[in-house]
Amino acid sequence: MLEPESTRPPAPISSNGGPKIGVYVCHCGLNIAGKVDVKAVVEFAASLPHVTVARDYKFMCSDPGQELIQQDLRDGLVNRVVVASCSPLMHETTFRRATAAGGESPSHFQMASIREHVSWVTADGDEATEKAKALVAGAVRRVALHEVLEPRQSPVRPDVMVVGGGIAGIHAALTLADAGKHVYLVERETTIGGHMAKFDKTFPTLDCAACILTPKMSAVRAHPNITLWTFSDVVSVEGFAGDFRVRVRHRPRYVREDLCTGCLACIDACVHKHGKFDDEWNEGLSKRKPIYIPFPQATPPVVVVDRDACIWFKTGKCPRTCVDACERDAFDFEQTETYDEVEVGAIVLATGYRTFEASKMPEYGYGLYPNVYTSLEVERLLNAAGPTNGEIVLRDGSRPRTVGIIHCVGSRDAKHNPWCSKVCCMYSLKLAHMVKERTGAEVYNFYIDMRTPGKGYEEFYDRILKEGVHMVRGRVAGVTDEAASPEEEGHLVIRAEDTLIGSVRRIPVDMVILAVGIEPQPDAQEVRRLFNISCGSEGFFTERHPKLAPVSTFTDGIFLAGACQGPKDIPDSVAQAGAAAAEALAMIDRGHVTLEASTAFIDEAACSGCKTCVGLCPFGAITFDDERRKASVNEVVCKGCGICVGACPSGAAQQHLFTDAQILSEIEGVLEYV
Amino acid sequence: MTKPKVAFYWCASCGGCEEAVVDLAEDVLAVVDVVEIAFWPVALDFKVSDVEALADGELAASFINGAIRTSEQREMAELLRRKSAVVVAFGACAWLGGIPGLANLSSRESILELVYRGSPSTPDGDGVRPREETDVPEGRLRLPHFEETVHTLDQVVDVDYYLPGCPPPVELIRSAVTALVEGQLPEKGSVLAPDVALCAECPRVKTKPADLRVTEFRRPHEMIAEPETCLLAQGLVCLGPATRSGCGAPCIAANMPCTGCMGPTSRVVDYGAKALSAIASLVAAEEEDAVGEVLRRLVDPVGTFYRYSLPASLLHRRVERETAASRGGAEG
Amino acid sequence: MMATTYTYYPGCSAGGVGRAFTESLYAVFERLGAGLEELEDWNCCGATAWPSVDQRQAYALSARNLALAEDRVPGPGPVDLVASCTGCYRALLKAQKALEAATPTSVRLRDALAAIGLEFTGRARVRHPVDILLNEIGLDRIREAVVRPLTGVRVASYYGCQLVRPFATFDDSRNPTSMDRLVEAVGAEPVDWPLKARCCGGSCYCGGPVIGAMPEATMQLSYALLREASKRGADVVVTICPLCEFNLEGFQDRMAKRFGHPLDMPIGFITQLIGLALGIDERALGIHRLLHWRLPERVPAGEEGGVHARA
Amino acid sequence: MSEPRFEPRIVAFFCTWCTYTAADLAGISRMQYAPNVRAIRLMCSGRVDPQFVLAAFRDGADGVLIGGCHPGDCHYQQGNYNALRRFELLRLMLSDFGIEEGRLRLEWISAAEGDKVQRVCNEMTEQVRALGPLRLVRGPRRRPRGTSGQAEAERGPGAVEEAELAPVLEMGGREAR
Repeated sequence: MLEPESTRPPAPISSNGGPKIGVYVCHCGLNIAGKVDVKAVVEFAASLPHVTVARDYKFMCSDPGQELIQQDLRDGLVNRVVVASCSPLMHETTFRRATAAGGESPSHFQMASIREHVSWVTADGDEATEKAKALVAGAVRRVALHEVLEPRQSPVRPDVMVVGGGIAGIHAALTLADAGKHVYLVERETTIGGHMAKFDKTFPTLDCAACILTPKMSAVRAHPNITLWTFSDVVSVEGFAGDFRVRVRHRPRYVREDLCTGCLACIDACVHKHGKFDDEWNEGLSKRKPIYIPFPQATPPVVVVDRDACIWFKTGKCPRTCVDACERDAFDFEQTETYDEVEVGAIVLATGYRTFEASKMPEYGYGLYPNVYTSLEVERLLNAAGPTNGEIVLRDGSRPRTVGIIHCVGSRDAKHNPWCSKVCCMYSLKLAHMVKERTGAEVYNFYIDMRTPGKGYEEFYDRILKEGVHMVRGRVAGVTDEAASPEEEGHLVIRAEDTLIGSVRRIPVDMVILAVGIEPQPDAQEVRRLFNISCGSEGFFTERHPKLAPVSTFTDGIFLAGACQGPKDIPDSVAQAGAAAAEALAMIDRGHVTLEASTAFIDEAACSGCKTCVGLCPFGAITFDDERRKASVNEVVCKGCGICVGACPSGAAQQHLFTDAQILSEIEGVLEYV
Repeated sequence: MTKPKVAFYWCASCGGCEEAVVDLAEDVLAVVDVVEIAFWPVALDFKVSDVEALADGELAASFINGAIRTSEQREMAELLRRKSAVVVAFGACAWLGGIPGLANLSSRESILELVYRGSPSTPDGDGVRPREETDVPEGRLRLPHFEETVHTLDQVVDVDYYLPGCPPPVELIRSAVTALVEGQLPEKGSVLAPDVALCAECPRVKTKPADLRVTEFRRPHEMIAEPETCLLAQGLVCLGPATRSGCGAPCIAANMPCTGCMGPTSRVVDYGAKALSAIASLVAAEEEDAVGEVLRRLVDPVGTFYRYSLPASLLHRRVERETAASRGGAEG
Repeated sequence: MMATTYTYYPGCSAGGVGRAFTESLYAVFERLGAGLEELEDWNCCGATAWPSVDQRQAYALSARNLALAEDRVPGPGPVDLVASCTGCYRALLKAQKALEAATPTSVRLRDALAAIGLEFTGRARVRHPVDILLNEIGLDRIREAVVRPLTGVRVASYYGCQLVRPFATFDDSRNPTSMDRLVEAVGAEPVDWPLKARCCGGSCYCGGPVIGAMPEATMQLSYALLREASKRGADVVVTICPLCEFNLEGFQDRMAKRFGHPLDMPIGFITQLIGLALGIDERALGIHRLLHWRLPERVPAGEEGGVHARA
Repeated sequence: MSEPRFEPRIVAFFCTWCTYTAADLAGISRMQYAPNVRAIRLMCSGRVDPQFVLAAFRDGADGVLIGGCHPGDCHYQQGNYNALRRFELLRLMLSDFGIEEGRLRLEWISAAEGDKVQRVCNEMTEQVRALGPLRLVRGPRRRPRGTSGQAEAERGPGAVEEAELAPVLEMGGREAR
């Protein structure tokens, strides 16, 4: 009964013989030293308990900076390291490695963020210095209690899932499949191809989009290593890097994919003699039947029945001429949703974008004036497989003689999207060229700035200029049918300031094309929750680092490709898709991932078996042994949030690198001295 | 060989701890066989001068119960500390402040005002309050000073061991005395009770669901609890998960939830905060308003979570905004 | 229903060029069971040339009015401060936003208020009468109160610049419709026209298009509005800004001469139009102060008159 | 004007995925804000143990800020809900301790909301400044053994025990810095 207390916190003084803390204060050039009195922080640090070395250096993250730490460790001057520099999210890994390279456990390290949290956000130098001291004291106090942790590893499954079948997803899938990995490509539309499949030509080379895309689409379908699931979406993702369990829902087409040959006889046979429903693929510019295929090269070439439009589904009374027309007996009106669950090691997200909703800017008259079009609509008009077989005609069938293209619609606009959509200048030039080529119309481009950075892009702009397309530099104020002069009667008038000649212009046109910008998918927030990654408030997925980890996310094992991460043109999307595939391959071929260090653990002797923690774990990492009445944490499944630790009423649960004692000491530290 | 001398003393307490010693029943005789009781005002006629006459450290052990509120208690604690080799904080009040410690929710002034003037049972009179010094023909009478704040014993003197409980369970007292006599005491500062929470010895623990989510808290008087099922699972705020075991769960046996008199385990800094965290984590709701709705039924959170430990808590006492003003009033 | 009383900020134009607006506003609100109580000791809103000299001082002027309004109406609920002149409305609203932001300017403004013993706690909300009519009183109550529906009268609502810009608090900044909905509620027919929020040139008139700073620019802008309204078949143009009203109404003969096109467009305030439909006496509505006002012969319901907005 | 302005000290517990990242964003965007908030990084707001909040008050904080991901956005799915539950009960309890509501604040700040970090830190600093110093009678540092390890023995000169300083603290509290 009176034996010593059953549990002791981890001995503060580890096997390496008592804490000898080295504090290294980084100048970060002038980023820190320009505001914080680095010398004062060093002097202060030297006065703190257990601090044996306090130094400063211009750039701690540089090789000589890291070498300072390693030398002190090797010389036995220090056995715990505090670096006061940038955010731990920036360089914690760097300095942990340096600590390890110096022969010390990488967990004997703590960082104090005196750049992002101090020098960059504090106006007054003295106040910044005081705050920096407080944060350093917190780090010093806590690192004295850090325990030795061995890095743990977990194996990686070789299969990969790619979500989204646009050009980025297609390219990533093919790259991975060519490397011998099995790929599950999930696309929610009925065909892969994405936005690119809607375009007629691509800038700046003006090669035919279909000619370069459809072979890749066919390759996906034919590839032995690719399982293609269209009309499907991901409904749940569990697990962690190297071992994800993904559940995919397949929506019913009412036509069996394994039997349909894409002969389209059923469409001809449908009781609807003509299209009656808006054809989404053509942006509503044409009508389709209840049974349809988006476009001839759709992949897979399988028809789909629109349940909401089909007479059989609506009334149960239809001769079903479509079924009779099918030689393969592919129809199955009883089809329901089905599910698949697969285990993959990595996931590439290539969920793409949507275009700006032009009716949000009523001043441009979209939806008000019939001859105001979005660029995507014009892409369909230009497409030989589109609603007008490639003819540029107005709603009344006539050819426009003057066309105005308004750039930056919804982009670079404080009221709408502040970002540059990156592709609009180039595609507007492409549209200008094609409209002029096909109709001979006078074309006016209204731009704010002409942005053509890219190989061959500026040359393309030059070419369009020489073709005689008019360029008006200035933001368009509005599109109106108010005629101020007889010449304007019966036309749409584009009002814009021409900043190059310094006056307001009114240019009457027959057709207005709105170069709508790129936006995140409307369900981006749900998707990122599903995959547990982050995104900006606008909805573009956040990369782990904008420069150094542009295709990784904050969740290991999930990679980004294409415009879901931000506006991108086709070359960039393909390049990024290749990079994402390469990152996934690197992870798979390494064979293992390093697991979260800061997992929770339960001191078995101290556990009373109250089960408070068990139900709180979002990941089911805590199991309860009814026999022994003890809870325990599966540290492979644990993701290290510490919810259970915060709740454990008797302190039996703790979290590595975030023990109660460590955090309480940090609290004391940030308050005690300054 | 002389028997080791021991002292028992009570400070701010109810007397229950003294009862607990008496509850040793015939075992008291066994205790008296091995130790000499040098001071036990409740049971035996000793005077303070008897203690003062002892040499420093002459007492093998002093068992002090009750919290420290008055100058007399503080002086006695200091005296016994000086005279004792070992001081044992006996019971919840001495260890953590106990029920008297809840007085830290009120200021000294408001307590005196209520007791001597404001309370409905105080007859209208001249509003006199006891004075610390009164001159009478026979000389000057002195009353102990009533301090602003209730302290735990170890906030006043160095304490070697703690016996938890309100009062300490007989079994633990017996073990402690035995260990003392046999020189088997553990490391200084130990709490002489198992360092694991009460659920470990609760007969109902297996009926507690692993994913317990509470949608409505209830108070013991509002229901008759089902006698076999985990009380938390029935919506009663049972603090067993946060409280040391060693008591044998008598409250649970009486179908009443644990109120936490055995105090926290060694790994916990602030009993109330930890108990609060565990209870809050069980709330089923997720929306702010809904969470508030469930928690609203938790009447008197301080009294619930710090019933026995307010003076030992991190916050120690209620923050009095008008301390200076109220002090000024007290002098008048 | 309990009558709501709003705190009213008249501003300098209320007794001058906007007198008819003020009169009709009071009359219409009263008829609809809403009270207006003039803010005691109000001062200039600072919309004049102040902002270009010192934005903070301009804010401080408006801030005092907001704080006065809070001071006048006991808390804790919000205080609606109704400003009819759109210049005042915008200036007050801008100061409100400046006070609400967590910026050094806000701190300075609060310090300035403290120096005169006032405080802005965030209760004061600047509102425009159109906003109140639409969102507080409501179209239903207005429809019920109509005794003389203006059937067949084609009304072009002119919003001007400051009601919806830069802050579009209750309407779209590019395609506002709030007045059109009020017009519809009193039985008249709104004219859809693309120039309803286009500049009238009032800002550069500074004493009239003839002697002002940029007479030519002003004349062109105003003329385009009147011409388009008349082209779209409007019988009257109603507005909510004393300056727009003055500018559009006062110089029609000069514009006619300058552009060689006859002009005789009735201009009035939306509150006057509503007042007429509610059967309020013309004199109480200040109709006699208008230069061109007249309503057309009623067009029998069901028949279409005038040119349509869209072919 | 000679009296120095009271500079409150605020301890913040930020989850690493949202609020701490947002604070980094505020830094990268050079958004200036009050230097009074000292952030402690946790993996999740669900790790916030009410003991941390009380310890911060005890150790001299005038305010405590908890920052987590928006509801539904937690990197760990449930952590912020747990933070909310504990916060709500703690808030109820703190009022009984005479600690004003404005001294404890819970904010959902996503990784993209650097400006919200700026705003909340500024707001809270002003709010706590207006409330004045907490003037807690600092509970004597009696700890169950082992909770703070050897750091306990190495307490710096700034540490004050109630036993010695209680009268001073009760009368005036910490002086304005």
